[in-house]
Amino acid sequence: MLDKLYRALYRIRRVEEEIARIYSTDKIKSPTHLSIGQEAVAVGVCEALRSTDVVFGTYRGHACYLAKGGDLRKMIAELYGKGTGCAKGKGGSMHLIDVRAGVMGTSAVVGTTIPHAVGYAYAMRLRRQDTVVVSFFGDGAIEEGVFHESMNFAALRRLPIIFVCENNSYAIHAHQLARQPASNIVERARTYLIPAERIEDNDVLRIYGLVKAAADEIRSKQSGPRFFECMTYRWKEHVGPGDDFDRGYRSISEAQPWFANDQLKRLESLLGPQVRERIMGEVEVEIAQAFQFAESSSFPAEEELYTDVFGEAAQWTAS
Amino acid sequence: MLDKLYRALYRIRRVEEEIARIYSTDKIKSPTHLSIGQEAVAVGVCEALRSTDVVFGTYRGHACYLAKGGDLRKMIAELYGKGTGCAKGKGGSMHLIDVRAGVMGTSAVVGTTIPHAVGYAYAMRLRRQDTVVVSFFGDGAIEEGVFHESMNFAALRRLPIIFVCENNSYAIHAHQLARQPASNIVERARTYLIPAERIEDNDVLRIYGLVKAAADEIRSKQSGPRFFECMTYRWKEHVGPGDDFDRGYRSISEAQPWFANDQLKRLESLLGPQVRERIMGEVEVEIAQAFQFAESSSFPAEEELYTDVFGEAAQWTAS
Amino acid sequence: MDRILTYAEAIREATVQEMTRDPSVIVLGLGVDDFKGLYGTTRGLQDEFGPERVFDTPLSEDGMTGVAIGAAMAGLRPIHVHIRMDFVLLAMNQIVNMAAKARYMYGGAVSVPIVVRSIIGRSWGQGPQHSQALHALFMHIPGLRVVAPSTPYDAKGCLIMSIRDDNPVMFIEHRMLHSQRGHVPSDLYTVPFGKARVLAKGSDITLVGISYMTVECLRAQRYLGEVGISAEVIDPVCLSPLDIETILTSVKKTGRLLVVDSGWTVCGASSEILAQVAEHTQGTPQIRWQRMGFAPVPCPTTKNLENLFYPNAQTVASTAFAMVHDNQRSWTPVHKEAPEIVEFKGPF
Amino acid sequence: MDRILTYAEAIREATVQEMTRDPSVIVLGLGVDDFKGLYGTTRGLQDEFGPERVFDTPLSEDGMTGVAIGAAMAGLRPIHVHIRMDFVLLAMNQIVNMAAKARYMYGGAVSVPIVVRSIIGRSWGQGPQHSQALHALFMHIPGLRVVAPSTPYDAKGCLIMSIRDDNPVMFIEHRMLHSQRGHVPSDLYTVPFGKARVLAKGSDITLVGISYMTVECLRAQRYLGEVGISAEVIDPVCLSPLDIETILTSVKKTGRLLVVDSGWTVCGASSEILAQVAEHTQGTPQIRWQRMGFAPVPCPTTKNLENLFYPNAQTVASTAFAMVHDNQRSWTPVHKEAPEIVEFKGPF
Ligand SMILES: Cc1ncc(C[n+]2csc(CCOP(=O)(O)OP(=O)(O)O)c2C)c(N)n1
Ligand SMILES: Cc1ncc(C[n+]2csc(CCOP(=O)(O)OP(=O)(O)O)c2C)c(N)n1
Ligand SMILES: [Mg+2]
Ligand SMILES: [Mg+2]
Repeated sequence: MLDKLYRALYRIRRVEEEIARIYSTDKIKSPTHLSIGQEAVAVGVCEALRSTDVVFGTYRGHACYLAKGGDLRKMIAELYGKGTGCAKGKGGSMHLIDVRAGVMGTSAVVGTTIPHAVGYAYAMRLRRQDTVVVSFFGDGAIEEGVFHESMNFAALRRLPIIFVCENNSYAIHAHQLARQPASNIVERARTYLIPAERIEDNDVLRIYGLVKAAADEIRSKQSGPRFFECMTYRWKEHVGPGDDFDRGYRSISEAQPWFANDQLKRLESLLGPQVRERIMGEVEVEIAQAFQFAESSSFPAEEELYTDVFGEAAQWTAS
Repeated sequence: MLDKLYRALYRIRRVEEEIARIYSTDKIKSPTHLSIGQEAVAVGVCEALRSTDVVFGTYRGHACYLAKGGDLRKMIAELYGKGTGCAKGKGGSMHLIDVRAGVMGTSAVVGTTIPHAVGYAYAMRLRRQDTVVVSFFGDGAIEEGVFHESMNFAALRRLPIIFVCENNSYAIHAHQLARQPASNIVERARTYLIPAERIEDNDVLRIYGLVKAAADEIRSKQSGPRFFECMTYRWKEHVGPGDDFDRGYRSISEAQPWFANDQLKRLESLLGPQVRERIMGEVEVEIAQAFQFAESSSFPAEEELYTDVFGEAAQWTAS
Repeated sequence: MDRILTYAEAIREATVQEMTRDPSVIVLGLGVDDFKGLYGTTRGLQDEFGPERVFDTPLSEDGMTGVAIGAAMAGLRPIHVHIRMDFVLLAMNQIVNMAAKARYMYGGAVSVPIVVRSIIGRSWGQGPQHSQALHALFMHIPGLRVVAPSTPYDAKGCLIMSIRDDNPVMFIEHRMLHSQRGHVPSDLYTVPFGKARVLAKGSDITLVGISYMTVECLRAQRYLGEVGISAEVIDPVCLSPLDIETILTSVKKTGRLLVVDSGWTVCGASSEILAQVAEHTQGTPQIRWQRMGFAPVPCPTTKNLENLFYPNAQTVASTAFAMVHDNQRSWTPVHKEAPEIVEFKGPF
Repeated sequence: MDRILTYAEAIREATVQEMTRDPSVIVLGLGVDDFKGLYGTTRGLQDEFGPERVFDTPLSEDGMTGVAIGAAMAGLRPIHVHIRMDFVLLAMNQIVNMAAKARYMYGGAVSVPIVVRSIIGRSWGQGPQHSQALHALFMHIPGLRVVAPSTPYDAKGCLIMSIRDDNPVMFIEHRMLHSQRGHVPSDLYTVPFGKARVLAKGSDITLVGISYMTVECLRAQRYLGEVGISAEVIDPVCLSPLDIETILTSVKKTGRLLVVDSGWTVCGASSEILAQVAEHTQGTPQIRWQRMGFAPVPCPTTKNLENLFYPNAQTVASTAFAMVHDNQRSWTPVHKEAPEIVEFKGPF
């Protein structure tokens, strides 16, 4: 397990570092939100899921996409705007999807995918499938009314969903306490009688363990939703590849404990050097290939402007 | 005080009974939602306010409008669609307003006036006025996301507002527990650190006392919002003048304790017969005059179709 | 087999038949399970298909629209019903930012086959917030289908089409149509999107009525017939995609177009139809065109102003008469209030 | 005194001057207090006017719009800023059901003097949910003013007008306009609603550009000049109320109308303008008209498709050229990407 978690963390970190590096070349022509520092949440959660389980994420969605098994080559191609991208280049970094891997989409409008996850869970329950659905969102998203509407319905119908709040204390440059009267998002969930837990330290093993237990319980007991508020920290600026500790809205001293508690380093230290190096090597090859794939792919043909607007239910048009 | 409360309760009850009686004549040509049975909440709250305080209500707003001092004649004229109505006939029963009395509007779209009350309170705080603002809404309205958005902002900025949830257990024909996982609306407020209380028994004196204390505290200590969940019961059908205990969604036995606990009867028994009869007599005259006023008023002139769409800030057009 | 059904019954029948045929069809919305049954359109459905497939929702239009979208992504075909279109304004973010765009922005990877049924229109002093017809807002957005059938036949066929379609469909019903009666086959059939219907043939002027306004246009057509004017009446049925060909063919024949909308005119369906006709017929000097719709104000509640707010058979006939006579003559038929408007006093 | 300012600076200056003059003016919105300052338009305002009059909000577009409305009812004049118009979809209920209707449905008893500033448009792969221009949705609704100034001069004057107006105003800024420079008087002045501007005189064709498209129309006008075509360029400035007279006068002179919108065409501003012109000029066979706007699809993120999605100076010139030559000839100027588009890579 440790090596799987390590690989997942390392892979996401390195992919995003590469994205950050390449960003200045303008090959990626779109706003891009990095998860560096927050990978433990996506990894802890997604490793605890089955491949048939489903996740919905946000515009800060690289980690969630990759952790859940999304195709790396298609992701990089998507960022490059290539026709081989997971959304044919039409979506870009903020609209990743990989249905095969159970990544059902990420969206640029805050909060919008939360009810989708609930609706997906509704369908799973109706169909008596034991899929567990996860909804990822930030500490800002919970200020949108739809968050409450979604929790209320999920709790009312006892749906198989795990809500995961990635609380990095900021929405763009505004601290949580400048937007909410208290830092108590778990409490909101509890008023819907949803069992809710706050994990303070970005601990990937703890997240993994708790989510695994929750998913098992949802599956075995058909119990209702669960909620996790995962405290974490964004190392980079809100959007783009740079650092922004000099911009006045947060201090590097606030970040230091999070740097020190880097889950990647932590697992690194728990693994033997051989395992580590094998994983690093494999991942680096994969990443190089993915960027190579993106580079060498073509932009979508001009006709693609007009495709994918509507789909046809071919089986019915005859009737 | 008792006589004031009694007068207010009696007046609202009798006005609505008259509305119910007249409704079958089709003089009121618009959906009308009666508060019969729920008057104690509006009365208890509004009697605890100053005339300069401000309330925002819902489409079930007759009680709130009258309790806060809204002009009865203009209200009945409004229901009749007359040009002398409080909204010139353009609004009807669901859009009562009396700015002079601090009734700042009622709306037909559930939940829409909640943030208005918060915004009004913001303006009062900014202007250093000691106005207290009250927002009335139902147990259904709290399912709308905007309720949470409004509470969050009011709590964050510690605004001079009292939230009053008139919990009559139903939204149209759906019971609260068919819409929410638990009956614990006060708990929602508490997660915003808003002091919140649930009043179980429609007790007009208790409501009055608690709201008065809350308003005093807001005024004297510039403290933040307060929340009251007032359990109450609607005697009539959701919309229209009839009874509906035969429609299957609720039973008369559920209603019986509320009938027995009628606050109007309760206060009646606490007052001497002379006081009671004087009040009754005065109120009946006022009501008769109000309906007479409505009857004899004219419908708005045809040109009125096009007025009140835009207003002009006359003082500025010169610059 | 053809029978006479009301528009409301036709909608209910389409729903029942599709739910029977396809277990992925579900119905949700405020009040869909209650005894009033949304003008009867959902009455008894929950008894028939159970509370998992037919359910009332909390008062959460935005969230429940998102729930429907998510369920659709998982393979269900939700029909989300709103008793008033005014409430759909709460769900614009999900409809416009997600439902209309999901397929495109995810490169074709997902479908969002939801039907958003919403009821528009006049009746018994609904007032400014309970009567709006906002189909134009949805016509503006690529990725959405918008249908507004006006007959029981089309109501059934369009609803079946909408349910089976793999895209988000805004299905718009005028409250004054629910009681209209007409032939409805008992079997399952679809009415295709993008095909207008010529409801009455005529040679002097083309009346295009949208939703309930087709009923008033047909009445106007009869009034006009009495004064020797032959009006052709067209119902676009589907507003997006719009069948401009059928309208064009008619206008080229009659030389006159009057578009009558059950909504506002500015940036409305009537402006779009007029603009398309004008684009396609430029250089044809004899063609005349005009629009009618709501007065450019919020809808007043009081009856006498409300009567002025809406177009009706008389004002349509009178406007058409003036157009046919190059505004040189005027005439208005005697005003008779439409029976469905007189009769309706709820339930709401 | 005239100085050269950017459009963003003009907006900021109008805000500062109005806030100084009138203590009831407040500014709220996500990020209005941050160091990026919404493209500089709100930079430093909080330092100057304090955190009670200039404040960041929670992520609650619907609720905060309601808060602004309530504050306006209490006598404040809130300016609510949205960094992207796409997010305003969350506030449609408050804007359409309350702000636009409050005065009317309350019989004139209240005013709702709010300004909703929202930023539209293209730049650096904003994609389907971060680039929409939805002014047509608001034009459709009576009770709202809709302005979309395209020059720094008008940005300042219109914003002052919007703040002082007693009605809800949708104030629309295209992201690619913020860096545009122009003369801006330092004193306070208002640009009245409902007055279009002729930005360039011409005799062969009338180009009406909406928001940023005026910039592209002016470029097109220069290209067309090089091939001997004299184009008149009109900026409506205000979309609701719309000054159709100025456009009509021009079209009657040039005989040709090309409306170029920074939005979709169906039920859009361009269809409304075309419809009104067509209504007013019926029977004039020589007049030609056409619309351009977004491709009828969600906006793709990848650059090569995005380039096809938007009209630009070249496609406008080429379309105008064909119109002037009755579609008998075609020509396209060499494609040069607009400098503001090339240069912009954030901050977002
Ligand atoms: C509805 C909406 N409002 C505003 C924005 C602008 N915006 C983009 S990201 C963001 C902050 C979100 O914060 P949070 O949910 O905590 O996520 P994080 O970025 O911290 O991962 C905001 C306000 C948006 N995209 N959507
Ligand atoms: C946004 C919105 N959704 C739905 C409706 C339809 N509707 C009218 S009243 C009502 C129930 C409201 O219940 P509650 O808030 O408890 O108030 P009550 O009627 O019990 O006083 C509903 C759903 C509406 N008016 N507005
Ligand atoms: Mg955050
Ligand atoms: Mg209730």
